[in-house]
Amino acid sequence: MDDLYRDEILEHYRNPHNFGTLDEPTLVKEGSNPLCGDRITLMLEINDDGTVKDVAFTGRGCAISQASASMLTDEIKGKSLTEIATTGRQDVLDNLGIEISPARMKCAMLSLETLKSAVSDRVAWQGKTDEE
Amino acid sequence: MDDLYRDEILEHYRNPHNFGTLDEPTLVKEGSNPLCGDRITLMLEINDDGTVKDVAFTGRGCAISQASASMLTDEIKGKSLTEIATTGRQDVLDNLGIEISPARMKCAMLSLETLKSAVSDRVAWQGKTDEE
Amino acid sequence: MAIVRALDPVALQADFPIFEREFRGRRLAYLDSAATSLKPRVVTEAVAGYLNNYSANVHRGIYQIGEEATAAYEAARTKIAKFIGAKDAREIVMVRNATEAINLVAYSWGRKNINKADTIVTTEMEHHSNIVPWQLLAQEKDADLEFVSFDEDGTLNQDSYDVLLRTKPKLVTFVAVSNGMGTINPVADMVRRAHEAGALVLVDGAQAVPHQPVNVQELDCDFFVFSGHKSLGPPGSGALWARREILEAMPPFMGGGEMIREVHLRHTTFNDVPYKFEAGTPDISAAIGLGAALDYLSDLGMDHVRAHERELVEYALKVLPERVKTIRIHGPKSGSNRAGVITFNLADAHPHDVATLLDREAIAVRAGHHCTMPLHQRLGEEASARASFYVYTSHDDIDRLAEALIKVERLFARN
Amino acid sequence: MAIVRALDPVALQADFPIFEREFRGRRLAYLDSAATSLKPRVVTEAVAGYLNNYSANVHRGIYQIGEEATAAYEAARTKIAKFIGAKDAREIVMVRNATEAINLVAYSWGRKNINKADTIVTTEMEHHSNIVPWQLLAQEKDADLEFVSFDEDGTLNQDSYDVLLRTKPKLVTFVAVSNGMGTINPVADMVRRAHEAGALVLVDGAQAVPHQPVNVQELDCDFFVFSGHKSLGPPGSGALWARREILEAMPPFMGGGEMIREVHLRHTTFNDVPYKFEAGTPDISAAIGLGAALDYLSDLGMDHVRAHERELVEYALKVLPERVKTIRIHGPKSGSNRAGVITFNLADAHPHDVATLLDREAIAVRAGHHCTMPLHQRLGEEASARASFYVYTSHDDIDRLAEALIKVERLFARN
Ligand SMILES: Cc1ncc(COP(=O)(O)O)c(C=O)c1O
Ligand SMILES: Cc1ncc(COP(=O)(O)O)c(C=O)c1O
Repeated sequence: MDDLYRDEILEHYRNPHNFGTLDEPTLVKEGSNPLCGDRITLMLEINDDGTVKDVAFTGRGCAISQASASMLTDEIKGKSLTEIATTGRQDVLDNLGIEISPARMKCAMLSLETLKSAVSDRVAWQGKTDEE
Repeated sequence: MDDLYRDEILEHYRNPHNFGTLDEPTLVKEGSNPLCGDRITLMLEINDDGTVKDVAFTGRGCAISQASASMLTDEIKGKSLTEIATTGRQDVLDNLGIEISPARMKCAMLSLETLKSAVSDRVAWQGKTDEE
Repeated sequence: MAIVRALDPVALQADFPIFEREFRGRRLAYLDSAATSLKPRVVTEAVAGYLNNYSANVHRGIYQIGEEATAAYEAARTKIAKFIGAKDAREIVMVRNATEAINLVAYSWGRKNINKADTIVTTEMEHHSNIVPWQLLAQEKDADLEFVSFDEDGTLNQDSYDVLLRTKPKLVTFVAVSNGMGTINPVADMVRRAHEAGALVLVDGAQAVPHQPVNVQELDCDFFVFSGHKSLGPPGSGALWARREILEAMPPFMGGGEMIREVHLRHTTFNDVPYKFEAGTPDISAAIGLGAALDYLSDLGMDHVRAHERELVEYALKVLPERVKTIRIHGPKSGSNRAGVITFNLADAHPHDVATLLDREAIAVRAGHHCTMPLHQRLGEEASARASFYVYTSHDDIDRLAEALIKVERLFARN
Repeated sequence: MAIVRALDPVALQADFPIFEREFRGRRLAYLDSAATSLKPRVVTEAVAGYLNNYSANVHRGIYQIGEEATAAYEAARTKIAKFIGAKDAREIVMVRNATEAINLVAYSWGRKNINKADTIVTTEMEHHSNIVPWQLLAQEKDADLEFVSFDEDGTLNQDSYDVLLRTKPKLVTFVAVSNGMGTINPVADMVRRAHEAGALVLVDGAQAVPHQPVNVQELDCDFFVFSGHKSLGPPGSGALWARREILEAMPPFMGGGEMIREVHLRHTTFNDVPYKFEAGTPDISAAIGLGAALDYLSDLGMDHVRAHERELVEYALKVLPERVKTIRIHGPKSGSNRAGVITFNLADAHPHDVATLLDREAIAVRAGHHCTMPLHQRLGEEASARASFYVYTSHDDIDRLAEALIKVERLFARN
């Protein structure tokens, strides 16, 4: 049993990076996993040049969802929204570096999917202002 | 195959007894078999003493339903409604004298059930007049 | 025979355990496949495999057999999607049978979209399952239900269809293939005209999916339904297909587990399609069995299945009237627009008696109205007998049928 | 052990083929029977027997395998009736699962009898399947849906129930046994009080039928539902029971074949109960499998099943807190009113992680909300882990669970 969850995962779970809220978020997005009840709230502060100035998340969940949120939020800091758009499921799995069974995939991907939908809201909204 | 339907059954089927209508029926009852669409209309003329003066039936159906109606109507002539009430499924099967599979039971019993419900209508109706 | 058949029914019989049984000393001539098909060994094995080795519930178990069950169940969904040419497995709602699928559409889409004085068009050759749900809906909504008639040759009267389309129906629905007469309807053409008239179209594919290639995208219909048990699969399996955007706009039908996103005392949000329409524990074993059945059919090739049945029905249309003097066969006169279904009456023997006497010869045919009372009313028959074919049906079965019918005729002859 | 158990789970394991499989070198400790049960060999054989040897449709075939299929299907109905103490097999409607049974009542009885401002009473410990259908109905009819709360000890608050009964609800519905906490509710007493208040009562017996003796006439309820797949039967089987006169007064739910008497273009008359509610080809194989499952359970004796599970849950309630330091077990503290269900949280490990890690030890438990989100809201937990027992569950399974949980605790300890 002990070999499944690497120490790094447990470390992120116990002390998640970027856990908390932002005072002036540009984007706030909630995500949830209907099958198990996991939830996450993601906040992003975006620079004028479209790069991520700061990011934070709250929410309860399992080690896998917490660790992946912790690692993902670390990784996107300073990146542009376009770069974020190219982040894929494999990146999340690489971060975790452990075997994720199909039933746990939703746990692993919750933060990524919430991030993606935050970014696409933003892009849709920008598209709209551009047109108007 | 030939041993299943006795000649007598086929004879009743080809030339059913009491097939037709009555001019002055005391009771008229329709019956149908929802699974296969067989129908029968049964007419009874009842004497004042409660015995069957005449009986007739119409309707299309298979050899088993036609033969059992033909035999049953023969049998009840002159009988009282009380005697008729005691006629049972076994009597019908005895009349037919052949093996009836469960799926064909409804065919065999259609005339009996129509008769029974005609008689119980009559009894209910008489009961009612008595009370009134 | 000169015709080259890619499909050898006698060889295939080895795949169906029931042919190992003896009935009055003979192999069963099963001529009731339109009611339900026999099952090849692989289907039973798939069902038994689930029940014996990984009988977990789906979608929620974080353990090995739960994941195995979910994977097998979702693989069945993907196989169904592929088999009927759906774009996306998420357009497949698993149901018990075609009947449930039609009722699902009537309750969910229908109660939302059909209003007072709206028209629904169906046909006089439908199975009761594609009549009664619309009668119930029309009654509830005070809507009109109209019926396309059919002609002497068993084909839908296309003029009557055009007249009804001019009433601008909201929904048009018809069988792809009639279980009552074997008629193969010109589905794609009828869908096109219904769309031009502004209607959505539901196609009842219960007799199409088992017997011919089907591609819902080519048919271009909006809803499509079928039953697994007529397609070599177990009872309890079947599917509703609908375009994704239509499914997404539909309110839920049954409420319960699996179809929800979040349940609160005062409000509930629903899951994505298709799960929104799959309340409660699904029939996992039947779905897995249907997947195996569709694999089996795909291996045979649906073109070959259709060619085989066309050849059989042409043979039957030829030999039965030649040999059985008093037979009246209903429906299309040619194999080109007729599936492997022969519905008939003998002059002097009632269909029930025909079926009983054929059973004595180990021949199984259906007798009655085959859940198509309006069709029979139109034919002017209270009941009929029906012989229907499938991949395991051989010429020998039809020959046995002909011989037995001759005996029945002889017995019943009014001499 | 000193306690005499009439039921030997380790011996029974030989009847369940899944225990012949190895999972990471070990026998499966299947602790998710509340989600669905494992299946004994006799059930698979009954299903396979139908599929292989007499796979005909029911109720209409005038030939040998049609009669065999009908007899087996109707025998299953009779077995169900007997198993739950119904007066008459005609009071048993065959459905896919408990969820469909509840929806059937909501759509048919509910839409006819529930009007604006009427009240329906349910509870906060219900499965989503006994909440969402009533939410949908209440929304459609503008009726009220009220919830009986439950207390710290996992039992329904009977004062809250009495208060709600004073609103004169038309329908009261509750679980006989909670799948979320194992609570065994005082059904007969609650039914009596509901009747005094003038309500009809639907009992969700999904977790009662598999695990304890049930007699609907003694409970005196009006509707009773359960699923076959939790009772050793295949998925796709289950039943609605209702008093005959109630069933007879109910309008049809789904329309189609089998449920009709006569179909005409402009009107239709319906079949007798229970067939009026069984539209389309039923799940024949699942029903037959359920019949075999109930035979198996009857042979064991439901008293013995309950005694076995009570003994197990008492053992678990004792040893788990002793050995697993950070465990919080929800629900009743005693085996007297608790079924074989242990729902719990560990202080530092999330239930998903618990389930994943247990799976590595070949122990299957459920993690999540178990389709009881309102119950979990009340417990103040987003999710929980659940170990649930059945006839094949042994002390060894619980010991393995305890040991594995200790390992999980050790791994997750915040040191
Ligand atoms: C108490 C209770 N009610 C209803 C259900 C729903 O059962 P099914 O999914 O078989 O319809 C369940 C199953 O989890 C249950 O435990
Ligand atoms: C054309 C057609 N539609 C619908 C049905 C109903 O199928 P099921 O009973 O599987 O729901 C049938 C089956 O007889 C059929 O032939």
